[in-house]
Amino acid sequence: MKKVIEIVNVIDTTKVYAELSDPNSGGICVFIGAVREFTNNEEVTALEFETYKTMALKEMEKIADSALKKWSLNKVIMRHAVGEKGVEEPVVVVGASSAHRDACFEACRFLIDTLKETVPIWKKEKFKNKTVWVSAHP
Amino acid sequence: MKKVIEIVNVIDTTKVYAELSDPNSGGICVFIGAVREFTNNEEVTALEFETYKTMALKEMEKIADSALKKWSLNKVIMRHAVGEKGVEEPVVVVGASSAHRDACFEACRFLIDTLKETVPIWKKEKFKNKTVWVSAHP
Amino acid sequence: MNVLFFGITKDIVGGSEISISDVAKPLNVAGLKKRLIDSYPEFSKLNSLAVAVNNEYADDNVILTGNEEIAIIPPVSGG
Amino acid sequence: MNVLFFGITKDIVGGSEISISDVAKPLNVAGLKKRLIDSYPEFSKLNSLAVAVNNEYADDNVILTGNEEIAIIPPVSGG
Repeated sequence: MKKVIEIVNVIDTTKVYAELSDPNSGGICVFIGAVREFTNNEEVTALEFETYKTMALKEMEKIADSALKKWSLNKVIMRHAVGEKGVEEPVVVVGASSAHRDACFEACRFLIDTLKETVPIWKKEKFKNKTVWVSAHP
Repeated sequence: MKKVIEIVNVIDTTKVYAELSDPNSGGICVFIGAVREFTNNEEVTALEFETYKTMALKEMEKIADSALKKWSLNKVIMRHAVGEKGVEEPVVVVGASSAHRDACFEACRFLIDTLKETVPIWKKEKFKNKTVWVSAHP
Repeated sequence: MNVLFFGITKDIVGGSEISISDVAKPLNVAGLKKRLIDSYPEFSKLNSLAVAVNNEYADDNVILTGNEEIAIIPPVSGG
Repeated sequence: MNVLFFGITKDIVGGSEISISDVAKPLNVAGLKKRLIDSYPEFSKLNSLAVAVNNEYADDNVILTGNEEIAIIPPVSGG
Protein backbone atom coordinates (compact mmCIF):
# COMPACT_ATOMS: atom_id res chain seq x y z
CA MET A 1 0.00 0.00 0.00
CA LYS A 2 1.35 3.36 -1.05
CA LYS A 3 -0.22 5.41 1.77
CA VAL A 4 -0.73 4.55 5.41
CA ILE A 5 -2.93 7.09 7.22
CA GLU A 6 -3.96 6.27 10.77
CA ILE A 7 -5.07 7.61 14.09
CA VAL A 8 -4.19 5.12 16.80
CA ASN A 9 -4.03 4.78 20.56
CA VAL A 10 -0.41 3.69 20.69
CA ILE A 11 2.34 4.19 18.11
CA ASP A 12 4.64 1.24 17.47
CA THR A 13 7.89 2.79 16.25
CA THR A 14 9.52 -0.58 15.55
CA LYS A 15 7.50 -1.27 12.43
CA VAL A 16 7.88 2.04 10.56
CA TYR A 17 10.93 1.02 8.55
CA ALA A 18 9.29 -2.15 7.28
CA GLU A 19 6.20 -0.16 6.31
CA LEU A 20 8.18 2.34 4.24
CA SER A 21 10.67 -0.09 2.72
CA ASP A 22 10.32 -0.63 -1.01
CA PRO A 23 12.55 -2.21 -3.69
CA ASN A 24 12.69 1.13 -5.53
CA SER A 25 13.62 3.18 -2.47
CA GLY A 26 17.22 4.05 -1.74
CA GLY A 27 16.14 6.57 0.91
CA ILE A 28 13.66 6.57 3.77
CA CYS A 29 13.14 9.58 6.02
CA VAL A 30 11.10 9.35 9.22
CA PHE A 31 10.11 12.00 11.74
CA ILE A 32 8.84 11.07 15.18
CA GLY A 33 7.31 13.59 17.54
CA ALA A 34 7.43 12.71 21.22
CA VAL A 35 6.47 14.20 24.58
CA ARG A 36 9.10 16.47 26.11
CA GLU A 37 9.56 16.70 29.85
CA PHE A 38 9.71 20.48 29.94
CA THR A 39 7.87 23.27 28.13
CA ASN A 40 9.23 26.75 28.87
CA ASN A 41 10.96 25.32 31.94
CA GLU A 42 7.74 23.94 33.35
CA GLU A 43 7.58 20.23 34.00
CA VAL A 44 4.98 18.46 31.87
CA THR A 45 3.39 15.40 33.45
CA ALA A 46 1.55 14.31 30.30
CA LEU A 47 0.03 15.47 27.04
CA GLU A 48 -3.52 14.62 26.11
CA PHE A 49 -4.49 14.42 22.44
CA GLU A 50 -8.00 14.73 21.12
CA THR A 51 -9.14 14.59 17.51
CA TYR A 52 -12.08 15.10 15.19
CA LYS A 53 -11.27 11.74 13.69
CA THR A 54 -13.23 11.62 10.41
CA MET A 55 -12.01 15.05 9.41
CA ALA A 56 -8.45 14.46 10.66
CA LEU A 57 -8.11 11.34 8.51
CA LYS A 58 -9.45 13.26 5.52
CA GLU A 59 -6.96 16.10 6.06
CA MET A 60 -4.10 13.63 6.49
CA GLU A 61 -5.11 11.95 3.21
CA LYS A 62 -5.00 15.34 1.48
CA ILE A 63 -1.51 16.05 2.83
CA ALA A 64 -0.22 12.63 1.78
CA ASP A 65 -1.77 13.06 -1.68
CA SER A 66 -0.20 16.44 -2.16
CA ALA A 67 3.22 15.05 -1.09
CA LEU A 68 2.78 12.23 -3.61
CA LYS A 69 2.05 14.86 -6.25
CA LYS A 70 4.95 17.18 -5.33
CA TRP A 71 7.66 14.51 -5.02
CA SER A 72 8.40 11.16 -6.57
CA LEU A 73 7.68 8.94 -3.57
CA ASN A 74 7.17 5.22 -3.24
CA LYS A 75 5.44 5.15 0.14
CA VAL A 76 4.08 7.66 2.62
CA ILE A 77 3.06 7.16 6.22
CA MET A 78 1.19 9.49 8.58
CA ARG A 79 0.16 8.14 11.97
CA HIS A 80 -0.98 10.16 14.97
CA ALA A 81 -1.75 8.97 18.46
CA VAL A 82 -4.65 10.10 20.65
CA GLY A 83 -5.21 9.86 24.39
CA GLU A 84 -2.84 10.60 27.23
CA LYS A 85 0.89 10.28 26.52
CA GLY A 86 3.73 10.44 29.03
CA VAL A 87 7.25 11.83 28.62
CA GLU A 88 9.22 10.16 25.77
CA GLU A 89 6.13 8.48 24.34
CA PRO A 90 5.76 8.93 20.57
CA VAL A 91 2.73 10.98 19.52
CA VAL A 92 3.19 11.24 15.78
CA VAL A 93 5.21 9.50 13.09
CA VAL A 94 5.44 10.60 9.47
CA GLY A 95 7.75 9.29 6.78
CA ALA A 96 8.38 8.81 3.11
CA SER A 97 10.49 6.58 0.89
CA SER A 98 11.95 7.52 -2.49
CA ALA A 99 14.64 6.54 -4.97
CA HIS A 100 16.97 9.35 -3.82
CA ARG A 101 17.22 11.16 -0.52
CA ASP A 102 16.23 14.70 -1.53
CA ALA A 103 12.61 13.72 -2.12
CA CYS A 104 12.10 11.75 1.10
CA PHE A 105 13.69 14.45 3.28
CA GLU A 106 11.65 17.26 1.74
CA ALA A 107 8.44 15.24 1.79
CA CYS A 108 8.92 14.17 5.41
CA ARG A 109 9.37 17.78 6.50
CA PHE A 110 6.31 18.82 4.49
CA LEU A 111 4.20 16.05 6.03
CA ILE A 112 4.87 17.08 9.63
CA ASP A 113 4.75 20.84 8.97
CA THR A 114 1.41 20.62 7.18
CA LEU A 115 -0.03 18.15 9.68
CA LYS A 116 0.67 20.66 12.43
CA GLU A 117 -1.05 23.42 10.47
CA THR A 118 -4.26 21.81 9.26
CA VAL A 119 -5.12 18.48 10.88
CA PRO A 120 -7.84 18.79 13.55
CA ILE A 121 -5.96 17.35 16.50
CA TRP A 122 -5.65 19.19 19.80
CA LYS A 123 -3.08 18.85 22.52
CA LYS A 124 -3.57 19.67 26.17
CA GLU A 125 -0.43 20.09 28.25
CA LYS A 126 -0.79 18.79 31.78
CA PHE A 127 1.42 20.40 34.38
CA LYS A 128 1.39 19.75 38.13
CA ASN A 129 -1.15 22.45 38.87
CA LYS A 130 -2.83 23.34 35.61
CA THR A 131 -3.72 22.19 32.12
CA VAL A 132 -3.30 24.27 28.95
CA TRP A 133 -4.72 23.79 25.44
CA VAL A 134 -1.66 24.40 23.29
CA SER A 135 -1.82 27.36 20.85
CA ALA A 136 -5.40 28.20 21.79
CA HIS A 137 -4.61 31.71 23.01
CA PRO A 138 -2.19 34.38 21.75
CA MET B 1 25.04 7.86 25.59
CA LYS B 2 24.89 10.97 23.45
CA LYS B 3 26.56 9.51 20.35
CA VAL B 4 26.27 6.08 18.82
CA ILE B 5 28.84 5.47 16.06
CA GLU B 6 29.04 1.98 14.65
CA ILE B 7 30.02 -0.17 11.70
CA VAL B 8 28.06 -3.41 11.82
CA ASN B 9 27.28 -6.44 9.72
CA VAL B 10 23.51 -6.09 9.95
CA ILE B 11 21.43 -3.00 10.77
CA ASP B 12 18.48 -3.50 13.10
CA THR B 13 16.03 -0.74 12.20
CA THR B 14 13.61 -1.62 14.99
CA LYS B 15 15.77 -0.19 17.77
CA VAL B 16 16.65 3.22 16.31
CA TYR B 17 13.76 5.10 17.91
CA ALA B 18 14.57 3.79 21.38
CA GLU B 19 18.21 4.75 20.89
CA LEU B 20 17.37 8.35 19.96
CA SER B 21 14.53 8.88 22.41
CA ASP B 22 15.23 11.35 25.21
CA PRO B 23 13.07 13.17 27.76
CA ASN B 24 14.17 16.52 26.29
CA SER B 25 13.46 15.60 22.70
CA GLY B 26 10.22 16.59 21.04
CA GLY B 27 11.58 15.64 17.62
CA ILE B 28 13.51 12.72 16.21
CA CYS B 29 14.56 12.53 12.57
CA VAL B 30 15.96 9.35 11.06
CA PHE B 31 17.30 8.62 7.59
CA ILE B 32 17.74 5.06 6.35
CA GLY B 33 19.57 4.21 3.16
CA ALA B 34 18.68 0.91 1.54
CA VAL B 35 19.54 -1.12 -1.55
CA ARG B 36 17.50 -0.24 -4.64
CA GLU B 37 16.61 -2.86 -7.20
CA PHE B 38 17.56 -0.73 -10.20
CA THR B 39 20.39 1.69 -10.97
CA ASN B 40 20.03 3.49 -14.30
CA ASN B 41 17.51 0.84 -15.35
CA GLU B 42 19.95 -2.00 -14.71
CA GLU B 43 18.93 -4.64 -12.21
CA VAL B 44 21.16 -4.76 -9.14
CA THR B 45 21.53 -8.17 -7.54
CA ALA B 46 23.41 -6.89 -4.48
CA LEU B 47 25.66 -4.18 -3.12
CA GLU B 48 28.89 -5.00 -1.36
CA PHE B 49 30.28 -2.58 1.19
CA GLU B 50 33.89 -2.43 2.29
CA THR B 51 35.42 -0.04 4.81
CA TYR B 52 38.67 1.18 6.29
CA LYS B 53 37.15 0.67 9.68
CA THR B 54 39.43 2.55 12.09
CA MET B 55 39.43 5.63 9.89
CA ALA B 56 35.72 5.36 9.06
CA LEU B 57 34.79 5.36 12.75
CA LYS B 58 37.05 8.36 13.31
CA GLU B 59 35.46 10.28 10.42
CA MET B 60 31.96 9.41 11.65
CA GLU B 61 32.90 10.68 15.13
CA LYS B 62 34.04 13.96 13.58
CA ILE B 63 30.78 14.35 11.68
CA ALA B 64 28.70 13.60 14.78
CA ASP B 65 30.78 16.06 16.82
CA SER B 66 30.36 18.81 14.29
CA ALA B 67 26.58 18.18 14.19
CA LEU B 68 26.53 18.42 18.00
CA LYS B 69 28.36 21.72 17.72
CA LYS B 70 26.18 23.17 14.94
CA TRP B 71 22.79 22.23 16.40
CA SER B 72 21.33 21.73 19.85
CA LEU B 73 20.92 17.95 19.79
CA ASN B 74 20.27 15.44 22.52
CA LYS B 75 21.38 12.29 20.74
CA VAL B 76 23.03 11.41 17.45
CA ILE B 77 23.34 8.05 15.76
CA MET B 78 25.44 6.99 12.76
CA ARG B 79 25.54 3.33 11.86
CA HIS B 80 26.78 1.82 8.61
CA ALA B 81 26.66 -1.78 7.46
CA VAL B 82 29.41 -3.69 5.66
CA GLY B 83 29.34 -6.87 3.61
CA GLU B 84 26.90 -7.93 0.93
CA LYS B 85 23.38 -6.46 1.07
CA GLY B 86 20.39 -7.46 -1.03
CA VAL B 87 17.53 -5.34 -2.34
CA GLU B 88 15.58 -3.50 0.42
CA GLU B 89 18.21 -4.25 3.05
CA PRO B 90 19.26 -1.22 5.09
CA VAL B 91 22.86 -0.14 4.61
CA VAL B 92 23.04 3.03 6.67
CA VAL B 93 21.01 4.72 9.37
CA VAL B 94 21.64 8.19 10.76
CA GLY B 95 19.46 10.20 13.10
CA ALA B 96 19.25 12.95 15.66
CA SER B 97 16.93 14.01 18.45
CA SER B 98 16.31 17.56 19.61
CA ALA B 99 13.84 19.71 21.51
CA HIS B 100 12.30 21.09 18.30
CA ARG B 101 12.12 19.65 14.81
CA ASP B 102 14.25 22.15 12.85
CA ALA B 103 17.45 20.98 14.50
CA CYS B 104 16.90 17.24 14.10
CA PHE B 105 15.87 17.55 10.43
CA GLU B 106 18.85 19.73 9.52
CA ALA B 107 21.28 17.60 11.51
CA CYS B 108 19.99 14.36 10.02
CA ARG B 109 20.46 15.70 6.50
CA PHE B 110 23.96 16.94 7.38
CA LEU B 111 24.91 13.55 8.86
CA ILE B 112 24.06 11.57 5.74
CA ASP B 113 25.38 14.16 3.27
CA THR B 114 28.73 14.43 5.04
CA LEU B 115 29.01 10.68 5.60
CA LYS B 116 28.68 10.18 1.86
CA GLU B 117 31.41 12.75 1.20
CA THR B 118 34.14 11.84 3.65
CA VAL B 119 33.74 8.43 5.34
CA PRO B 120 36.01 5.76 3.83
CA ILE B 121 33.38 3.23 2.84
CA TRP B 122 33.17 1.81 -0.68
CA LYS B 123 30.25 0.29 -2.47
CA LYS B 124 30.44 -2.21 -5.31
CA GLU B 125 27.29 -2.66 -7.37
CA LYS B 126 26.73 -6.20 -8.51
CA PHE B 127 24.75 -6.65 -11.71
CA LYS B 128 24.04 -9.92 -13.48
CA ASN B 129 27.13 -9.74 -15.71
CA LYS B 130 29.45 -7.20 -14.09
CA THR B 131 30.44 -5.40 -10.91
CA VAL B 132 31.13 -1.67 -10.60
CA TRP B 133 32.85 0.33 -7.85
CA VAL B 134 30.43 3.24 -7.42
CA SER B 135 31.81 6.75 -8.17
CA ALA B 136 35.31 5.45 -8.88
CA HIS B 137 35.43 6.72 -12.45
CA PRO B 138 34.14 9.90 -14.10
CA MET C 1 -28.78 22.82 13.81
CA ASN C 2 -26.30 20.58 15.65
CA VAL C 3 -22.75 21.79 16.13
CA LEU C 4 -19.75 19.73 17.28
CA PHE C 5 -17.08 21.18 19.56
CA PHE C 6 -13.51 20.07 20.16
CA GLY C 7 -10.54 21.01 22.30
CA ILE C 8 -10.88 24.27 24.16
CA THR C 9 -14.24 25.08 22.53
CA LYS C 10 -15.69 21.94 24.10
CA ASP C 11 -14.55 23.20 27.49
CA ILE C 12 -16.03 26.65 26.81
CA VAL C 13 -19.48 25.43 25.82
CA GLY C 14 -19.36 22.58 28.34
CA GLY C 15 -20.11 19.76 25.91
CA SER C 16 -19.09 18.12 22.67
CA GLU C 17 -22.31 18.86 20.79
CA ILE C 18 -24.99 21.48 21.15
CA SER C 19 -28.17 22.14 19.25
CA ILE C 20 -28.86 25.69 18.12
CA SER C 21 -32.47 26.26 17.25
CA ASP C 22 -33.25 29.98 17.27
CA VAL C 23 -31.10 31.02 14.32
CA ALA C 24 -32.15 33.47 11.66
CA LYS C 25 -32.00 31.65 8.30
CA PRO C 26 -30.26 31.75 5.93
CA LEU C 27 -27.21 31.40 8.12
CA ASN C 28 -23.68 31.26 6.76
CA VAL C 29 -20.42 30.26 8.46
CA ALA C 30 -19.66 33.87 9.42
CA GLY C 31 -23.12 34.17 10.97
CA LEU C 32 -22.65 30.98 12.99
CA LYS C 33 -19.30 32.23 14.31
CA LYS C 34 -20.83 35.56 15.28
CA ARG C 35 -23.69 33.80 17.02
CA LEU C 36 -21.25 31.62 19.00
CA ILE C 37 -19.05 34.56 19.96
CA ASP C 38 -22.13 36.44 21.18
CA SER C 39 -23.18 33.47 23.34
CA TYR C 40 -19.66 32.54 24.49
CA PRO C 41 -17.42 35.62 24.68
CA GLU C 42 -14.43 33.35 25.46
CA PHE C 43 -14.47 32.39 21.77
CA SER C 44 -13.28 35.87 20.81
CA LYS C 45 -10.05 35.36 22.78
CA LEU C 46 -8.92 32.36 20.74
CA ASN C 47 -6.05 32.55 18.25
CA SER C 48 -8.38 31.43 15.49
CA LEU C 49 -11.80 29.89 15.02
CA ALA C 50 -12.61 27.78 11.99
CA VAL C 51 -15.73 25.93 10.96
CA ALA C 52 -15.79 22.57 9.22
CA VAL C 53 -18.77 21.53 7.13
CA ASN C 54 -18.99 17.83 6.30
CA ASN C 55 -15.37 17.32 7.37
CA GLU C 56 -13.95 20.15 5.25
CA TYR C 57 -12.81 23.60 6.30
CA ALA C 58 -15.53 26.04 5.18
CA ASP C 59 -15.20 29.70 4.15
CA ASP C 60 -17.20 32.41 5.91
CA ASN C 61 -19.71 32.66 3.06
CA VAL C 62 -20.73 28.98 2.96
CA ILE C 63 -24.48 28.67 3.64
CA LEU C 64 -25.57 26.27 6.38
CA THR C 65 -28.93 24.46 6.08
CA GLY C 66 -28.60 22.43 9.26
CA ASN C 67 -28.39 19.12 7.43
CA GLU C 68 -24.58 19.23 7.34
CA GLU C 69 -22.13 17.91 9.92
CA ILE C 70 -20.96 21.19 11.38
CA ALA C 71 -17.90 21.39 13.65
CA ILE C 72 -16.07 24.21 15.40
CA ILE C 73 -12.30 23.97 14.97
CA PRO C 74 -10.20 25.91 17.48
CA PRO C 75 -6.45 26.35 16.79
CA VAL C 76 -5.08 22.89 15.99
CA SER C 77 -2.01 21.63 17.86
CA GLY C 78 -1.29 18.10 16.72
CA GLY C 79 2.18 16.69 16.21
CA MET D 1 56.97 1.68 3.63
CA ASN D 2 53.68 -0.26 3.86
CA VAL D 3 50.60 1.08 2.12
CA LEU D 4 47.00 -0.09 2.54
CA PHE D 5 44.57 -0.23 -0.39
CA PHE D 6 40.78 -0.27 -0.43
CA GLY D 7 37.96 -0.52 -2.92
CA ILE D 8 38.97 -0.21 -6.54
CA THR D 9 42.62 0.51 -5.65
CA LYS D 10 42.84 -2.90 -3.98
CA ASP D 11 41.64 -4.47 -7.23
CA ILE D 12 44.16 -2.42 -9.25
CA VAL D 13 47.21 -3.37 -7.19
CA GLY D 14 45.90 -6.88 -6.57
CA GLY D 15 46.14 -6.82 -2.79
CA SER D 16 45.14 -4.94 0.34
CA GLU D 17 48.67 -4.02 1.40
CA ILE D 18 51.92 -3.60 -0.45
CA SER D 19 55.40 -2.72 0.69
CA ILE D 20 57.26 -0.02 -1.24
CA SER D 21 60.98 -0.08 -0.59
CA ASP D 22 62.78 1.78 -3.36
CA VAL D 23 61.47 5.28 -2.65
CA ALA D 24 63.60 8.40 -2.75
CA LYS D 25 63.40 10.02 0.71
CA PRO D 26 62.11 12.42 1.85
CA LEU D 27 58.80 11.37 0.33
CA ASN D 28 55.65 13.39 0.76
CA VAL D 29 52.02 12.47 -0.01
CA ALA D 30 52.23 13.99 -3.50
CA GLY D 31 55.34 11.93 -4.18
CA LEU D 32 53.68 8.73 -3.04
CA LYS D 33 50.70 9.39 -5.31
CA LYS D 34 52.98 10.09 -8.27
CA ARG D 35 54.92 6.91 -7.55
CA LEU D 36 51.69 4.86 -7.47
CA ILE D 37 50.35 6.42 -10.66
CA ASP D 38 53.64 5.64 -12.40
CA SER D 39 53.44 2.00 -11.30
CA TYR D 40 49.68 1.62 -11.82
CA PRO D 41 48.44 3.88 -14.65
CA GLU D 42 44.84 2.87 -13.81
CA PHE D 43 45.11 5.16 -10.76
CA SER D 44 45.15 8.20 -13.03
CA LYS D 45 41.68 7.37 -14.33
CA LEU D 46 40.03 7.57 -10.91
CA ASN D 47 37.73 10.44 -9.95
CA SER D 48 40.00 11.25 -7.03
CA LEU D 49 42.83 9.72 -5.05
CA ALA D 50 43.40 10.64 -1.43
CA VAL D 51 45.94 9.46 1.09
CA ALA D 52 45.25 8.90 4.77
CA VAL D 53 48.06 9.05 7.30
CA ASN D 54 47.30 7.52 10.69
CA ASN D 55 43.57 7.48 9.90
CA GLU D 56 43.37 11.13 8.82
CA TYR D 57 43.17 12.62 5.34
CA ALA D 58 46.61 14.04 4.57
CA ASP D 59 47.54 16.99 2.33
CA ASP D 60 49.98 16.58 -0.55
CA ASN D 61 52.82 18.18 1.40
CA VAL D 62 52.72 15.88 4.44
CA ILE D 63 56.07 14.09 4.80
CA LEU D 64 55.99 10.30 5.14
CA THR D 65 58.66 8.52 7.20
CA GLY D 66 57.30 5.03 6.73
CA ASN D 67 56.39 4.62 10.39
CA GLU D 68 52.85 5.87 9.81
CA GLU D 69 49.79 3.86 8.87
CA ILE D 70 49.42 4.94 5.23
CA ALA D 71 46.28 4.19 3.25
CA ILE D 72 45.12 4.97 -0.27
CA ILE D 73 41.55 6.28 -0.38
CA PRO D 74 39.79 6.06 -3.75
CA PRO D 75 36.46 7.96 -4.21
CA VAL D 76 34.26 7.02 -1.24
CA SER D 77 30.71 5.77 -1.88
CA GLY D 78 29.15 4.87 1.45
CA GLY D 79 25.52 5.50 2.34
